[in-house]
Amino acid sequence: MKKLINKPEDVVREELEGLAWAHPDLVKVHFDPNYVYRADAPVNGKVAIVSGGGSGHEPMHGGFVGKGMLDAACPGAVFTSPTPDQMYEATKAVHAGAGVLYIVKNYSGDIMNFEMAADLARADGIPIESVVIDDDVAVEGSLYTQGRRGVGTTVLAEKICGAAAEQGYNLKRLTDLCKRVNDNGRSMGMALTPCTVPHVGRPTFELGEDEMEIGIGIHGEPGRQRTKLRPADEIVELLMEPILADLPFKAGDRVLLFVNSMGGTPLIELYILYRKAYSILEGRGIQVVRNLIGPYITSLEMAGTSITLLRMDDELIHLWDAPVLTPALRWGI
Amino acid sequence: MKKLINKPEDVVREELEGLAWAHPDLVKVHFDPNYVYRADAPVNGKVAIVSGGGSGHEPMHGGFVGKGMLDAACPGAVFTSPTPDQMYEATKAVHAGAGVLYIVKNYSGDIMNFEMAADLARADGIPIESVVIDDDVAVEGSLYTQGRRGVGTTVLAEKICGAAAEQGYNLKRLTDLCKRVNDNGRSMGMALTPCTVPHVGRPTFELGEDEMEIGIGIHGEPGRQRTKLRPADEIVELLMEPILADLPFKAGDRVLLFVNSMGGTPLIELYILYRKAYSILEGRGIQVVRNLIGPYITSLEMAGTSITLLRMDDELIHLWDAPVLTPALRWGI
Amino acid sequence: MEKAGVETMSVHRDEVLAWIRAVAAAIEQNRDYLIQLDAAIGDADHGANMDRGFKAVLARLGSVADKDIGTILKTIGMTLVSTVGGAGGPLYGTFFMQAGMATAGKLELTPADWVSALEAGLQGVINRGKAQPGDKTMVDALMPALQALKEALGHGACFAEALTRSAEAAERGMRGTIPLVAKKGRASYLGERSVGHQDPGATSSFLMLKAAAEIWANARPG
Amino acid sequence: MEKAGVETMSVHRDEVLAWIRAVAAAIEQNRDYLIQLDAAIGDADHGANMDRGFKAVLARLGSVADKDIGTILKTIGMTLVSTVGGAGGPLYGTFFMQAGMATAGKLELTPADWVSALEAGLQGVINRGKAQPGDKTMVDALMPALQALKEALGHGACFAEALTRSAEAAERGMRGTIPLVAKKGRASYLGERSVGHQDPGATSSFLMLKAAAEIWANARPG
Ligand SMILES: Nc1ncnc2c1ncn2[C@@H]1O[C@H](COP(=O)(O)OP(=O)(O)O)[C@@H](O)[C@H]1O
Ligand SMILES: Nc1ncnc2c1ncn2[C@@H]1O[C@H](COP(=O)(O)OP(=O)(O)O)[C@@H](O)[C@H]1O
Ligand SMILES: [Mg+2]
Ligand SMILES: [Mg+2]
Ligand SMILES: [Mg+2]
Ligand SMILES: [Mg+2]
Repeated sequence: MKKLINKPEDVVREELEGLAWAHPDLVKVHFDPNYVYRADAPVNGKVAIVSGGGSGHEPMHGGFVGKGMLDAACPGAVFTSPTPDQMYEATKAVHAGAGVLYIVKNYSGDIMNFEMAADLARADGIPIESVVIDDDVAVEGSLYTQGRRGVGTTVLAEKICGAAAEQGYNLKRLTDLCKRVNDNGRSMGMALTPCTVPHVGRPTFELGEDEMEIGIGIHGEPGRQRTKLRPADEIVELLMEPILADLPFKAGDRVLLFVNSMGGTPLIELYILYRKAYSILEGRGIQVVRNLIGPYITSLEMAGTSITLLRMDDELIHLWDAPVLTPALRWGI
Repeated sequence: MKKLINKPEDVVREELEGLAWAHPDLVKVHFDPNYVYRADAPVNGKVAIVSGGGSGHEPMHGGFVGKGMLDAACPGAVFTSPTPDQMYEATKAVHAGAGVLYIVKNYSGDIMNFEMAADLARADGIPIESVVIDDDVAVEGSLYTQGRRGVGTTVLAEKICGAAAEQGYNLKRLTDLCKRVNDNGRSMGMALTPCTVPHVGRPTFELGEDEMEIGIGIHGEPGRQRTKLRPADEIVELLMEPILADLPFKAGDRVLLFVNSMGGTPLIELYILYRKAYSILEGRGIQVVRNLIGPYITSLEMAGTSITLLRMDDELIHLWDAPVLTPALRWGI
Repeated sequence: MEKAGVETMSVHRDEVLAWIRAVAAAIEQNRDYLIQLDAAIGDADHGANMDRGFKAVLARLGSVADKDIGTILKTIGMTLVSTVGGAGGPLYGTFFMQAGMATAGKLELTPADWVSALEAGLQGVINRGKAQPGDKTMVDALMPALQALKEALGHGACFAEALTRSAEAAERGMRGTIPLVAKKGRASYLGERSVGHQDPGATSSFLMLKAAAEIWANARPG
Repeated sequence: MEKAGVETMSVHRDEVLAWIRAVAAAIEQNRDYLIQLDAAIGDADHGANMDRGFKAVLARLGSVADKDIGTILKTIGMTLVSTVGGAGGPLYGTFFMQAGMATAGKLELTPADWVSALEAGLQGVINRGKAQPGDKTMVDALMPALQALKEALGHGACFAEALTRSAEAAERGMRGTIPLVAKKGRASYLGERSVGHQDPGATSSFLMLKAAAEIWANARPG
């Protein structure tokens, strides 16, 4: 295992200390239970937004805490959902009287832990709403199964809802907005290499020099299928096809195109992918009105990419453009 | 070779097309000769800043073109200095009557190509000044050798000088400022893995599972020495020691701490490195007044890091904080 | 005479504590095995999560060693909830909390007490996780284990005997998850690709019941 | 009689064009070898850069095939400057541009013309790159090649003969870079670690002079 870390069991704590020391003006970190929260929390009158999940997806979620995005983020162990006490304590720390929205990715662990936290918080009289993000078209969801994973759309929902909360949306309106973002977002990912969970010490799966995994999630799990490596343009087609067909996205739609690195894929490759994705959309008469390109929802050092399309409207565009000031996303301030 | 690319010979062109399509509001890209330039160039009355170098270091330099940073960037083939005609044409495209500053990294190829371009531009009556960045303490420079490589300080110099140019510094003052940034910046890097130049198809060097290269540059070249892999904290000490001793940085100094990913190292590890670097500085009474953490000057998909320390003063801090709006760096706007 | 046996057979609080220590040891021993199973169809953390959780339980155990079994089991559940994380945390946490409520105030467990503890725990897991038998989860080990326990006792088997049947059923249930397509948990994202792999949660559940059968074996008559 | 020989021996424009084509072919053949050499102590692009440059030269050659040798060489130099990049681009570009100025207007090259072409080219490389002999650069192949050429001609060797000596000297110079510590170019960043590797630029320079010796061998007297 080649990583710039110390002891595997110290990875999360040390990373959080680094985050806290790097951005004291933006975030504070509480340890045991672990949560990252806005330096100026609680922000009066504002609905607070709390998210969380396993570590290993940096900058998500801790890097998205700050003005115009999250009030708190609860990082679990690497790829492990955080525990209810983390969300419960974070909720109490950021609740400013207007209720709290939980943005939860659709993993049974995340859902159950956030549910237990919500029960505890509600028992304290804190109004809690939860929205579950499930945008991964690689998973054929059904009533009887867990349904789809929550991936790239989570980042966009956190930015957009964070802006709305700043603008005074109440809990109900914010919850509906978050559901609408989820309903209009679709993602799919692929991997060129596996990743290595620190406490495991070996890759979570093996891939040949000429193989790739299509339809992976963000936890180093294998994908839906393993195929021969293909040129970037063909890979983009493999990802875009199911994304476009699922909503479906139609000519005339305005979209935000999010090309994400799984962690080990450099920017030069992301722009090559963006180029192809953009031309596919152009060819279908779908207008790219906003974009996001870079490593925002990662799987440790995994080389690979995920593409997320979010259908936009004037309200979403306005909220996307609103100022944001976090360690990982910043504009307008 | 596992990369998300199409044909190796198309990598640079396709990446530039992606960049142009992603940020039409910020940059334009001219092909043949290739250069990226500000969408609003030439910016009247302002000294123009042109940089460039081989591709494979994204976001440097193309991602730094925009308001408050570079007026143009000239990307060569991967790891290959651009050619004089690129800089010459870029210079003519962005020159706004106040002269042009070339920010050049200290590689014989870069220097000679920029020199030839400067000769051509001067022949057209365009005032040109060049500042060569040579901040890599891993290289023991001497009068008789090439001297030190230009690495991390380049990014900081481009941001700071870009802000100064916006604020009306004339060519002479801007040149002196850029030299001052170079004089006060020191860097050192290391690699956990090599990288693969697309047209080569195999790694530029081999590293065992338990080995690392200390003192690498940004062109996939081997470093000064190969040693056993160590814990992150020890690696940070290996990099910080020569950096601190070289200037030297002293108690009471105010610094910008830049922890950079070579491309394949994810943010979670950068924060672990930042944590240690910060505590070393704290222990020496050196105050970290600003920081930059992320992949800004990379070596394709190489896993590894470089640390840059820049000694700050009020003027540099003011210029660092000034608004910047580029594809890769943005704040205040 | 067996009937008589049954009456006399029960496990004391100290044996319950011994069982928990045995579970912690079994989890530690099988940490990498559980990680491996989870790596194949999940995210390679089940072993690490459970091990972290039961180490925390061991640390907490002393403080409740003199309390009733219900309090002990509830404390274990709360500890697991706040230290395991993932799906395993809330599920096993709920399992032990419910089992604890079912055994409130008791200083020893009769076979019937153990049945209701297991019943309450399993029901808690099902309420929390909404998994059905056959979804390729821990439920596929716990449910047959409970059924086998009841059956054995119903047929007059002694406690130890019944615990062994229960553990065997859990093992069969665990192996039975191999051919299944996962419908709950991370493995469900793999669809057909989850087939051919044994479920990690079902495996950790089997380890717990196996530990009970072994540790409480001395509850065998004569 | 050799002297007389010398007078008659000269290469025509078409032979110069043939030489350039031979150089382009040699570079293409040795592309990966040059990349390998550059990977060891540089950045693995010399072969690709030179190959890209000389392919551009071949494309451009037709348009100047009817011009004088000076114009042809200058065009080659300008093409290399704008297509090779790296250190090789300005250096070889300058080399050919300077060689072109030294042979302006000529339709054929006498041995003396070739000497001054090489001399001008080498001087251009030195002015541009500031390398000294022994710095582990192309200068270490070019300089001895020029000296050997002059000596051989001075001792009355025929042109072909002298070209062979010149190529041999270039080869020795090239091999001589192996034990050197690089003082210029990327390799210099490696310090002591650059020892034991042959310099890629010296190698490409040798290939050019070897091509000249082979292609112009027919300039040997009847
Ligand atoms: N909804 C559910 N109901 C019951 N058991 C579940 C459910 N989801 C997951 N599990 C169990 O949890 C196990 C995985 O636990 P663990 O790896 O600790 O959590 P995670 O899947 O979040 O990483 C699975 O093997 C399965 O037995
Ligand atoms: N200052 C210099 N003077 C003469 N030759 C040089 C100088 N710097 C580099 N070279 C030559 O250039 C060669 C490398 O060329 P190339 O790989 O194309 O450029 P780069 O080093 O920029 O990648 C070296 O092998 C060396 O022979
Ligand atoms: Mg997990
Ligand atoms: Mg080069
Ligand atoms: Mg798991
Ligand atoms: Mg080179």
